[in-house]
Amino acid sequence: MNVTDELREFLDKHLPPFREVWGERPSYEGRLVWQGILQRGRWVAPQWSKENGGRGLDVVEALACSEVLADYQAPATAGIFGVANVGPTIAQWGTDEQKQSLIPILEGTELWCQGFSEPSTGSDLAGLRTRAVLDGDEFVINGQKIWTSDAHRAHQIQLLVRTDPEAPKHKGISALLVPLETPGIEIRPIQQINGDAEFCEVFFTDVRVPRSALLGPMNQGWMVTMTTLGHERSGVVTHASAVVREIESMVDSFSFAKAGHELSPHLQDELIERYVEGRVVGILGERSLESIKATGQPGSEQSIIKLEWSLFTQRLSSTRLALGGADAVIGADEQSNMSYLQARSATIAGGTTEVMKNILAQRVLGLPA
Amino acid sequence: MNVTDELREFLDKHLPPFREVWGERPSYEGRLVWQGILQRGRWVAPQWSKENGGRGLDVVEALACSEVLADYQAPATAGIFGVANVGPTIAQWGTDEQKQSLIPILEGTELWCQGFSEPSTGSDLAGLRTRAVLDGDEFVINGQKIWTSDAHRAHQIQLLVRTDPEAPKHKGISALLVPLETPGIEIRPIQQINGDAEFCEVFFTDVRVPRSALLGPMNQGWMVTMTTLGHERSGVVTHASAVVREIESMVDSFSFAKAGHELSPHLQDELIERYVEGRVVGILGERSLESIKATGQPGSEQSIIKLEWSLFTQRLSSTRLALGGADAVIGADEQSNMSYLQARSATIAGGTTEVMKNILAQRVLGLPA
Amino acid sequence: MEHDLSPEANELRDMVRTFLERKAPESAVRTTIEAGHGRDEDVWTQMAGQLGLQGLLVPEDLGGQGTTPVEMGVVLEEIGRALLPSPFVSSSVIAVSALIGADDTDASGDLLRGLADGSRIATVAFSSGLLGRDKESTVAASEPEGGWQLSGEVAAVLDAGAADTILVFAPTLEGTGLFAVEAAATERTPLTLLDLTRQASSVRLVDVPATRIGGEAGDVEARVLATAAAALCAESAGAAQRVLEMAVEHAKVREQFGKPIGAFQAVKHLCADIFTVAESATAVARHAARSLADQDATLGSVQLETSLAKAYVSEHGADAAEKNIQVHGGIGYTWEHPAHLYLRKLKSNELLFGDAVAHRAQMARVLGLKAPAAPHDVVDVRGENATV
Amino acid sequence: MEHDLSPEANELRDMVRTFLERKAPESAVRTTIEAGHGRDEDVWTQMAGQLGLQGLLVPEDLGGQGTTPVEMGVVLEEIGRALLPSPFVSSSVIAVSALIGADDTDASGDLLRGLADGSRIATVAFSSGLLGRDKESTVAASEPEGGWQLSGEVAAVLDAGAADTILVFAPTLEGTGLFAVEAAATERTPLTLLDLTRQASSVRLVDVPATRIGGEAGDVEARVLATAAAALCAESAGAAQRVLEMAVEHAKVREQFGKPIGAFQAVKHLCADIFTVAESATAVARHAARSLADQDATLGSVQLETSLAKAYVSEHGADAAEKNIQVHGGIGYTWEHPAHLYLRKLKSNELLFGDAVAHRAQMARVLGLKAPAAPHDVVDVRGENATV
Repeated sequence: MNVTDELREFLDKHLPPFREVWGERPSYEGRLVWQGILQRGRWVAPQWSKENGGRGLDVVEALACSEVLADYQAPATAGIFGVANVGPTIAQWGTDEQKQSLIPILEGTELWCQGFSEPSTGSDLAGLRTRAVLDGDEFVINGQKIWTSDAHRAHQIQLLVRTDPEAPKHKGISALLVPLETPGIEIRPIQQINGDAEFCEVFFTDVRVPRSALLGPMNQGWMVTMTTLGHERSGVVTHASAVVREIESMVDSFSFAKAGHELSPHLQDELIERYVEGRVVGILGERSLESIKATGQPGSEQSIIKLEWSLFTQRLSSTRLALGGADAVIGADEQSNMSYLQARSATIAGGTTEVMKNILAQRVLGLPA
Repeated sequence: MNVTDELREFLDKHLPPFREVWGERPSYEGRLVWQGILQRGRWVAPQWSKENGGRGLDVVEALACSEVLADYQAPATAGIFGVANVGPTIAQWGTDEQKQSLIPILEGTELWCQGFSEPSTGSDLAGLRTRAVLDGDEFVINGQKIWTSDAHRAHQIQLLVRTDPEAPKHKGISALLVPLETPGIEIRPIQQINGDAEFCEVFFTDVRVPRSALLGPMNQGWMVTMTTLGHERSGVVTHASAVVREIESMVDSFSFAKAGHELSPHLQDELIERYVEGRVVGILGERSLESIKATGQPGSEQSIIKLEWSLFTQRLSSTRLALGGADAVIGADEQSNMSYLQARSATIAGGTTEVMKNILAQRVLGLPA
Repeated sequence: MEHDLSPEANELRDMVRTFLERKAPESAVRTTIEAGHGRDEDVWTQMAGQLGLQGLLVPEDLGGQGTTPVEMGVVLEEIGRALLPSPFVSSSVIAVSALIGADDTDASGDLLRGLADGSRIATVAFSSGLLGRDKESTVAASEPEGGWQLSGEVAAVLDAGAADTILVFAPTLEGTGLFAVEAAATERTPLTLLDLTRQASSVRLVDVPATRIGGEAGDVEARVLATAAAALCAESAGAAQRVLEMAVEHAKVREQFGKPIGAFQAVKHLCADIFTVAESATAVARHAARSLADQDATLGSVQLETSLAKAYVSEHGADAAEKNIQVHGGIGYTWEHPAHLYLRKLKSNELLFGDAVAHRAQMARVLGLKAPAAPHDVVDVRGENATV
Repeated sequence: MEHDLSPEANELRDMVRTFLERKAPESAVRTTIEAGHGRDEDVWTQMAGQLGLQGLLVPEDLGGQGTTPVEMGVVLEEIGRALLPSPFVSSSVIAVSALIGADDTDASGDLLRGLADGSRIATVAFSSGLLGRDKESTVAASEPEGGWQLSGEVAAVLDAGAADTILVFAPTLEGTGLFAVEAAATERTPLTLLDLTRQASSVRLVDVPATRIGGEAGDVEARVLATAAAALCAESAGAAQRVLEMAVEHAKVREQFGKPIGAFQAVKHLCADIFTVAESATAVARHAARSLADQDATLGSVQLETSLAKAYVSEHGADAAEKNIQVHGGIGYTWEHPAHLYLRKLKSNELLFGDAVAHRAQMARVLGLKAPAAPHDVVDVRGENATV
């Protein structure tokens, strides 16, 4: 049986009873439960190797599975940072002991976060100052992380620390795997502009972990991290097709048949302009997929998908408000307000638009730094 | 009699017979003739002192005169660089001998251009390389200027040259006044993207001028030049009100009464958006005028008028094409094509948008260089 | 000293800024927001008692200061700058302008006195124009037995919760009338606004007794809507000026890659763009106020000039707040940082009392781009032809 | 090697690029422009003889290569990149597609053979859709005595001056027909185009004898218009790629303030923006070509996907050329620099065959945002309802 058919069968069987208990928009707890169910069929990360809890699918098959999950509007899994980022890095760099985490990551019993950004770094990620000093067989960690997604829920953190203050800034960094219950760690959620708290500050005061917490070679943490970020690549393709689904369903909701009326010429034009932009992101994603299929690597279009997606998201959030009109800002449409506020982070988080354009100009176009 | 009434009387008398000969859109020769007529009433630069051929009006009166000339749709004068830029600088820095040029400048019998930009400088005006070396009582000039407006028509050039190559780049520059018929000068018009030739390259090969050609102190040419540019200040106000007249007359031409039909909702909205932008430039100009009246200096709004004007001009030129539709690009509307092409220079000439924003951020907002 | 303002207006501005910096700093604003009161009672009382701000537009013989919309605009800039939560715009600008426009001192003199000294609060329920859509008000007036009564619903009335009196523009059998009702006699349901410093409610009226103020009020409503739009422009201009300061301060002190981020061209250009919006918004807001202050201006001219300002501010205002967050990066995305409070204000002001498209459409009508309305349209004073 | 193209298409692209770099460098393009010929006869002959480009879309049994719009798209990208002046789009893409769409080999076989080997040149006069306004064509067909005749005027027909045959979409008493007329039998007045590498004429027909090709051609015309829009997208994508190279080259070598201007963030961002447009335009142009190549696609789906591409390219394409001039500064504003030739091409392609607004409106119809057309509208195959 075709792998996507197998997945469909699985979903047909398990999704309806899950929904009966947790509803259409499950809470975080519900998503954790769903992740456990999904992993019983090894569907959380089917592109992972079989011994690590996946199915060893290639990128095209894996993306096809994502599409099926999206078709079914299956709930998002809960432990996304472990599955998408930390797990693949451990799989590549980890010791056998560290790889013990991989199955729990997929099952959702071990939740991870990533401690990269610091208050003083911002766009200059490699300028991080949190230090780890070897004291016998232990690292002693002192410093502060910020914008750590999900830290308030996670069990473990993949941490970047400076282990050689004398080296050039990219070369003195190591990656550590640290249980968040280790003494000396304090976690403070950051309330965002929409009132939610998705990010945290994490403080480290004389936190001691064994030498075995080191992931990959000492002082090679930058390279290890870049691998992690590299694993988000095919994620961009999934993301691009999610954008297409979002805009298509939005346009559909304003169809004459569903809405019962036409939009004003101006709003119609604005909505279709968003549709064009969203579809272009999708088409760039498809183009990227062709490169990944042929070479295992995305092409240069990859570098603009995040840029275009982030601007699209912000424009779409403004269009949502425009479609709601003044009603939207005066209480009738809280969803649009939230999406407008949330969208502010699209051009900041994961690399500001300004920095990404610099990188694009330098790395892809070869302009001088 | 009020000065503007006097000007109106003058125009009522002289404009109709001029138009009978030269028509509504006079050629350059016609504009020269008109300048001569206008100066018979001392109306070319009424803000200049009486002994220099003006009327000694203050800036508010002078601007009121500009408005009257615009109301009458009087032809532009021909020798604009002499009147607007070179003349005021000579009046401030010139020797008595040099000041002999002022009356001919107003009369249009002596036409001037300004040799500032060089091929290698671009936005970095002070990086100029054209050199003048004192040889006895003569300067010997070698180098090249570019983007010299009107050089092919002018009699004289106000030239910036490097006279001290050892000094910091702003400090080794001098200003010279050079007749263009001096041996060793070659002028080549530059054909622009719309086919016109308004700018020239000017080449200097062992050009010898007497020491008396020096304008202002030796090696102080940068300061002398900045004075010149400073004289464009109240010009910006005039410019802003010209923008308002332009957009008002354009909107008027699409009024239902004149056009006989309504624009599509999209084009109407776009046209009114231009109207708003044009009017905003005008209102900023008025605000600037209040500062000039009160202090003799424009306020910080001054720095954005050129920025906003240049972007407005480009958007308006695109709107013109949009209003014409595909017909515009296929021959029916050459005027719109020309204005679209011409508008490209608005964000380049006289300081690129990028450099002007840097300057604004540094000088007005105090951000670090 | 700003030279497009009179010396007196400059003084007023300095006075109000000092007052608000002292009495309504960000911490106090947040306290008021969290308490859900809509205003700090002490600040409100002092604004009226010490500074006389609530009475700026009220004639001197009714206890006010009799100044013009230009001075009021300066105060509104400062209120926007400080993000002061209060019913000031609703009561001291919009309601006062409606009462003055209706020109019926017999009916409204006492109320104006109360509004001027801050002891009473009023707001206006418009027949249309706040939300810019069909049926935002279904209220109609009838006169069953000598006394007027109002019935219907208004989707949103600013500060209705705080108001003692609600002034209602409503159709009668003959044109539009302006009516005053006791707020307590209406059913008010609070709304949740994007702008945390503003309050509004939906209002339901069932045979509520009403006092009629003045006569045919179609033009009065149109002019009050123009006044309201101009007031939001002034608020937004003040907010944008503060946003600019915030962005520039941050760009000077925040370091990245070993230097202040303001040394990077991209950040410079973001700040230059914010500056452009703040300066332009200030210039057009004051321009709109001058047009409102011009006694000789026709309704059409007032609509053109105020819509010019509102079209500009609605098109670009929120952009300043968005770019400010971009300059700040992550920290600007947090609840504790004030950047989002300004974003909420500027975005909300963009859409209330007509967005940019609506105001450009109004300008197109005034500028004659539209075919003239058929005669029967002009009689219908509600809806989009009302303002031709 | 571009992975969204087949190995054969990649090869074709390399071959065409090499050919055009050799045969049609900028100097040759300028010579052709200045001579006003519209094409270099030798290049045209070699394109047909050596490379078979004119016959790409013509079936093999009629002397062509029988390839798909995807391969043709690759060639069009190269033609746009080189700015090759020629009637290629009109004759080898649009006219060929019209003839194939009309599916009447008896009537059109010989002509298709001639178009395929480059010995004949044809163009299409549309009933509407090139200029996007009312009455761009007034041509109507009549059949007085057994033979068809056409009369009326077409405001613009691309490459009519170079054409031997003009194919005309014109209303008959029963729907739209496709007709072939001898170009020499019409009155052609050359137009002056913004794009110096393209030619067009207005065309007047007075009782011109015509051969009818195929039957009801309303849907054929709609599909050919979609093909034409997609062809301009491919041209523009190729032009944008060249514009990107130009901007990046200049940014690397031009020095200001002591370093290459590409080291400045503002210039980097301009180049990044141009890159975004060039990549996106290329991606959507190829997407549109794939949708045209899909035999199973409905007309609505083809219109949606080609309009998607045209809406994107029309909205953003000229921006790339404008920003390129900005990167170049003064030198980009001169006649001798090729920047303006690309600006003219990209701006002109923005407006021909429907601007962004028109294509978004078409998409809105296909996506069901519009109320369904009344039945009688559907019968009228001309005008905006034709494409529902």
